[in-house]
Amino acid sequence: MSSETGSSLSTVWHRYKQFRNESYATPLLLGIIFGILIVLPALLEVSIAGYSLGTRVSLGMLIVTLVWAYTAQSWNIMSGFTGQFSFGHAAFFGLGAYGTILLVSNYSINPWIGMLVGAVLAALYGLLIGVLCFRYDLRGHYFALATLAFAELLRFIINNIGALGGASGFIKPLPREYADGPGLLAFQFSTDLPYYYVILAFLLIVTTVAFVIRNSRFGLYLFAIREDENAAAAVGIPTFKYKLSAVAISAFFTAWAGAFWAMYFDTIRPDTVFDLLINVEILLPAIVGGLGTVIGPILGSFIVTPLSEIARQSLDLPGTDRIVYGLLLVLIVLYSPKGVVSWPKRLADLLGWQDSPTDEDAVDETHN
Amino acid sequence: MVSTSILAVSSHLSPGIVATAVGVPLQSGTTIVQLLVFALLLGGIYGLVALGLTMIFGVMDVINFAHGALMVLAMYIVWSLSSASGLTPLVFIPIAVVALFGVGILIHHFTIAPIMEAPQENQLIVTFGVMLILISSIEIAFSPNPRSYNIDLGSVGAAGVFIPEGQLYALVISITAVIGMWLFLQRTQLGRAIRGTADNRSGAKFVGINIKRIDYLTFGLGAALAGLAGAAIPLIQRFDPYIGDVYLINAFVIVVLGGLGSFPGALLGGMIIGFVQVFGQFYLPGSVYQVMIFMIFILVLLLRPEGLLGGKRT
Amino acid sequence: MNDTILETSELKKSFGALVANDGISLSVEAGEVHAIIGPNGSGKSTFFNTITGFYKPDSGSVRFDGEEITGWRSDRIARRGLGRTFQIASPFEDLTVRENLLGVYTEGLGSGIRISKEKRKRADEILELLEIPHIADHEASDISGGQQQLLELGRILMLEPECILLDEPTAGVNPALQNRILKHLRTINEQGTTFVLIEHDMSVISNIADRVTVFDQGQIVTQGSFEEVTADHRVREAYLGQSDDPNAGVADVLSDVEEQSSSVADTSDPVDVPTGGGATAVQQNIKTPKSEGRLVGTDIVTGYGNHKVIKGISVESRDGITCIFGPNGSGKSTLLKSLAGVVPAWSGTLTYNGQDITANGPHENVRLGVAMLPQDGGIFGNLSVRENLLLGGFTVDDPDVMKERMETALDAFPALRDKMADDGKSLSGGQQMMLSFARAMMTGADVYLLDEPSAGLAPSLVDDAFEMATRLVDHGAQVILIEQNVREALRIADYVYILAQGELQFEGDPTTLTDEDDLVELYLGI
Amino acid sequence: MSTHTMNMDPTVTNPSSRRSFIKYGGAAGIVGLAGCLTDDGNGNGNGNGDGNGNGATVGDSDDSVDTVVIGSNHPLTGDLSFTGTRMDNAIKLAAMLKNEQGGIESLDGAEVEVISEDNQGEQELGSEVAQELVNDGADVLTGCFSSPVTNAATRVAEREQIPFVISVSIDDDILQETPLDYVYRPQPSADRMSRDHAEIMPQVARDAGIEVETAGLFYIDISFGQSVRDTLRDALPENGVEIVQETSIDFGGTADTQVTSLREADPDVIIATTYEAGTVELLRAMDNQDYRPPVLAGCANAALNDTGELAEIGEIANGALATNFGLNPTLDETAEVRERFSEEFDQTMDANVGMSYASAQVIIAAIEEAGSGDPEDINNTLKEIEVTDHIAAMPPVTFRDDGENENALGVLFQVQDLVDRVISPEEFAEAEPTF
Repeated sequence: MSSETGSSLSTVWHRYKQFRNESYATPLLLGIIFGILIVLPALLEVSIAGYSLGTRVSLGMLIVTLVWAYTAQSWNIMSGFTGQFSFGHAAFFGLGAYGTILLVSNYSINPWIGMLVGAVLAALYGLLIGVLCFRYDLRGHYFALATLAFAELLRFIINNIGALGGASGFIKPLPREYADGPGLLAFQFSTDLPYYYVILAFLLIVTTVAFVIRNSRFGLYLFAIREDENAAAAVGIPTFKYKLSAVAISAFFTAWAGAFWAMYFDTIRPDTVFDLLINVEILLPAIVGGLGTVIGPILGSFIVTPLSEIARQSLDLPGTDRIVYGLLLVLIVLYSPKGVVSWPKRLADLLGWQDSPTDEDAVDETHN
Repeated sequence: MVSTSILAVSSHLSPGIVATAVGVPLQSGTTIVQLLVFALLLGGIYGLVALGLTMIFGVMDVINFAHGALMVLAMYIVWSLSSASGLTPLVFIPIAVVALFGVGILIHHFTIAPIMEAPQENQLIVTFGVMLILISSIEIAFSPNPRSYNIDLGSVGAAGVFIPEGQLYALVISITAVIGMWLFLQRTQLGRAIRGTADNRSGAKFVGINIKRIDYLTFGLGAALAGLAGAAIPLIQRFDPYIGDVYLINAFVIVVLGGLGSFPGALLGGMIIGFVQVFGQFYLPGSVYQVMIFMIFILVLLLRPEGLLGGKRT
Repeated sequence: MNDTILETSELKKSFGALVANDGISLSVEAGEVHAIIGPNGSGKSTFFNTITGFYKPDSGSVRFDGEEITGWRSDRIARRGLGRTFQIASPFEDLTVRENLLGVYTEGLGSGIRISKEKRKRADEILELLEIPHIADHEASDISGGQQQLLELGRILMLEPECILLDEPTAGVNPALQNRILKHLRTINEQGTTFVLIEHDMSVISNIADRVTVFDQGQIVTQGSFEEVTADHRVREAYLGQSDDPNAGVADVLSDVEEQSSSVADTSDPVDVPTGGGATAVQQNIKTPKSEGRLVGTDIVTGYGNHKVIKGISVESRDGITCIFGPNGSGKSTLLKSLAGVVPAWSGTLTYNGQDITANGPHENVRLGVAMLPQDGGIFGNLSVRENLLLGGFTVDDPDVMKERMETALDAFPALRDKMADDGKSLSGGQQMMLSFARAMMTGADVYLLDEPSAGLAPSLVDDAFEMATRLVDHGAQVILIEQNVREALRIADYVYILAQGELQFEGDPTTLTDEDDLVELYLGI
Repeated sequence: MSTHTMNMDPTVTNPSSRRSFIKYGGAAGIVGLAGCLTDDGNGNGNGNGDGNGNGATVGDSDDSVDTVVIGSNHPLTGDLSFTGTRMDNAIKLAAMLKNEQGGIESLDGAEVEVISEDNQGEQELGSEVAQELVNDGADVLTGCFSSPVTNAATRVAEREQIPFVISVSIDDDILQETPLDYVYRPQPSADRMSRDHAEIMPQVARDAGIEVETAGLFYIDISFGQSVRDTLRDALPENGVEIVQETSIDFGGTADTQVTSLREADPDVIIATTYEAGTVELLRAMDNQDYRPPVLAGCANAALNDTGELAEIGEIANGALATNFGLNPTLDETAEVRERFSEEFDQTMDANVGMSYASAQVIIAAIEEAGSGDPEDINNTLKEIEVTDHIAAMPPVTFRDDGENENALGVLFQVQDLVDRVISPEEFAEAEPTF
């Protein structure tokens, strides 16, 4: 690369860095991201030079990607913001799915109401987990394993209770059984496109919530707890209450994704919604994208899910995609522990565009 | 933690305790004895499966998600060598164990060692990634078809109580492994160094122990133990590339029950899960015993997070 | 102004067998600056933690501002108006300095989701007050250690507490910044905030404290103005260590040194000191001491993160016992760890017998012959005594040598013979120390670095600790010893370094330290 | 107007070279788009209008069809893949044999091509893979073994208006909960098969003079096992059989305790409902405990209809009575297909695999009868068709309005000399029951 291009790119980087320091930067970036997402389904059809995005990326895949972006964003509030690493978010996901489907199947209660009931149930279950774990001061691995156990517990309970559908679970009823027909009110559509916009709207809501939290007093308290719980208590933050709030909010929103899942995929079973892998799929985009950031979970999901999909589609040998996926996980954790959101900065560092890292004041202090 | 006598464990297992603990209408004496035998055999295998996991956890504070996958790798190594040579699979078990030691060292070198100081979730994700890589590679190399060792094992029995030979061999391997590991940890300088590192990581530096090297050794041994457990399981049942999952989740439970890092704890935890499973399957409908297992798990986590035989809380 | 704002009565807190606070009754007047001093391990930090709800007291009560707050959660106590800082500055690292301040829980300021203008203004005021607005948008992990201390103070000020407990607010802070902190403290105090502070730096205390309480062994020794307290011989004892004769000055102590150091082996009635015979047998197995220093550190600079602790110090081991003294936070321990290779040196060089070992880790140094005893002894609690000793000989490959060393170590510490099968954690404090020494002997090192072997031991055992150190010397080793108990340590010291603020204040023969007041001044950094 | 004709290079017939197919499909996409632009009337509603990238679609200028594509959607990896890969192979074999015989006659010997994708047994991939197969030019779909996956996949077929003939998926709900216009199931559902089993199995035993009054159920504790269990709970008492013990097994589990509890209950018959592994474990444990009930039976049991598995289980399996869908032993073709299958893929055919083959035969018959590669035509044909030329042990396949096969049948087998032999109904029987 010639030094000229280097320096001009470096200028771009510095502009970008300046921009990132502005308070409107994140909302603007989010606006751009959501703008793209709104027109993305239409972009799938555009064909350029014989290659259209649609041959590789389907609407269904985008929906699944958004589902995981959404859950990761929800998970992030508890684990990324507050530092309480949950390995059992499938519990909340599953409760959302079951709350919705049970009510609509057995009592013809509108799934939107069912979703909220499921979400409240999930929040309550989250509170139960939180009260028990925080009361007994479980941290680190122990907390993660406990959340996993609470999720597995639900799976086996439902698996063994016939009234809850047992292992066969539920199939979602037809829209005419509880509403006028397919449509927004019924939470059922005859094509994928409305589903896409529903989950996009969900993502917009949870992202807004996450963004507001990120920039609010409440969020600062959560971060303080994550950084140093004792110090947080010492400056008066009611840590127990705030940790519980974070769990409840996170669980509440995660349940929506379960409800969406149930209405989109028609059937739910303990095996599918409480699956061990769901726990991983929920948290992975946040880690890959950047723990504790608002943009990270969305970017992460758009890397993790489509990449594994594209690998699956383009590698002839079944199973190779999982190897690629596994390698990706390992490489990202090893080489980019701060996630995708840190890539611009890392690139800049790599190419030597960064300002001298030494800070005048820090130097001043240490040399004194 | 590792030092407590293993013999003490077996005294926990007197039939009387178990029979009263179950507290449900008792079946014929033979049936009860038969169930006890099964519980013991299953518990032994579970204990063996948990050994490697607990070792890596105790010394390195790493939860190894790839543990199940390492077990599966060992199964296929033994199976391939045995099918290729026509010899009994038993002779290849030691080879698989050694091979897995090497695999463990490699995994540690490339994935764990660089991030030993990073937050715990990183190690969890990395080992999860390793698991995917291993399982899918095995799937591609060997197809998903179930396999079994080509040996014919019957059962021995007396007075209406049967002991399947496969289970018996597995238990013998399990006990041998525990004793062997115990001797290694108790009687050799290297073994002591591992226990010392687990006990007081910073203290270990001051007697000249290179704890980085101990980490390598530990991960290698953990993988080797996974390999041993893996190589023994086909004596009991058929296997396919996915069988590791089932044992992995149970192993998590066992390790926490017994106390992270505790060898006797792993055996005790294995026995508890073995008993809950066998008696739960017998007396409770469907898979309700699984609910029991996770309830016990949560209770222990809350009330005694250091585990039943765990010394300290990390 | 004379109301009592904070009052504890008979506050007790123990950890296992260790009684950290043994019935402390203390009252703090509203508006005063109350300093708590006392040697390491005297229970000061535990006292803070117990008052502020981080520990549950075993018994006793805490009243604050007319209200019983015993057993409250720590965050509630903070909101009630009793703030505290931590000894090790604990900023919210991923947040900016400003966010650190805004993260303080202030119910009264603003409401709802938004951070109120008032709160932002308040944060700006505090940034101004502490003269750190220029770093407001830096992440807290990127600022210097001193700035972190300022932030720690600023953060608690956001809470506008009536009373603030400060745990060593100036530890590791350069003098210029220290003055700034003191200036701020005075200003805030004048505005009506009560301060209780733990502090080791006597200049700080003389500068600011209205009243001083002295802790020792979990109890209050005395109370009074700075002058009163420092004049009190009990305080000197608490700091410099008990002397057999309470009226004896340092000079008296030192006059004993000559006689004693040559004949330690024969001293009367040491609890477990072996007879000389074993010692001479061993001497032949160990390299004969050279006259020059084996372990030499030159211009060592080191610290943690961006916190510089040691600012260019040269030390070396010498024949006999080399003592490093200095108040808490002066960097003694860090220096020793740096010599052992535990904390890598940022700059400077380390050599062992002329060989450059600057880049070595501790395990490599042990192999060469430099062994460290960490402050807590670093023993393996879940391993038996025998196993601890065997691991001490981890670097030994020859079983015969191992056996020989084991005999030597057991001859040196025969009390361990009966305990060989017991777990390390089952031993008493003194026995654990013994084990730690014996285990160190097993390494066969000829330079030992001892980090306060007497810390946390009953006074009666302190002598034993020194006895053990001299035993190592008898076996041909050079010993570097960190010690709080200056008086006692001077008895056995052959060479002395005194540190303060990470810099060397004094080095030389202990006999030159005849004037106790000089020593106190040097030591306390007045 | 048929816009769904294919413009494939006839040389692209190797089903495994999917990558080259995609490349070609992508190129064809430009032409397709151009076609759309010039032809406003392109409103057949098969999804081309919304641009789902059906690259194989070309303007309607070309009426000749060289290839008709079957999209096969099965678990090729994951814990269902042992059976899934074989089912996929069975579909391929059916196409291969058809092509060897000269292809689709009514389309001038057009080739049948199978494109396969891996759904990993995951629900979210069911629809994903179905969509990809449609995008890659599938004219008709089949799959998916796991019922939730099939459920998801059939919705895509319905939306895209591509006919979907279920290879194997036993869950009643797939067709019975929602009316679907494009989905067909040749095999009997779980309910149907369990009822047949509860009725016929005890009858056969009683005819041989064996008392069958009590039963013990052994099932895999997932959806499939539980739904068969639930039906048997109703149907067995109706046929004079009392259930005296129920015991379940999990994925990857062993069956020792279960056998002890069955032994303790001592029923006249043990009915096993599991995948291969569960029954292998059951029989191994029985062997180990030297226990054998008067009658061993299986309902929708995969192992007892798999000669490979039977050989591995050994002697103890002999005499077992199993109800399942299966292949028609009275046809020579059946034996040829079995032989060819093991030749081509070095695998054995169990009931699921055989049924998949038969489903593929139904698809091919529909294409032949439709004389068209157009999904709409094939679908219309499926509604009316009566497929007699298949190797399943069933009368001619013909679909009800809900898509279920009117003549779906679970037959009763008995394991004799470690081979599964049909003993009832009579029209397919190849052997007499022996006890």
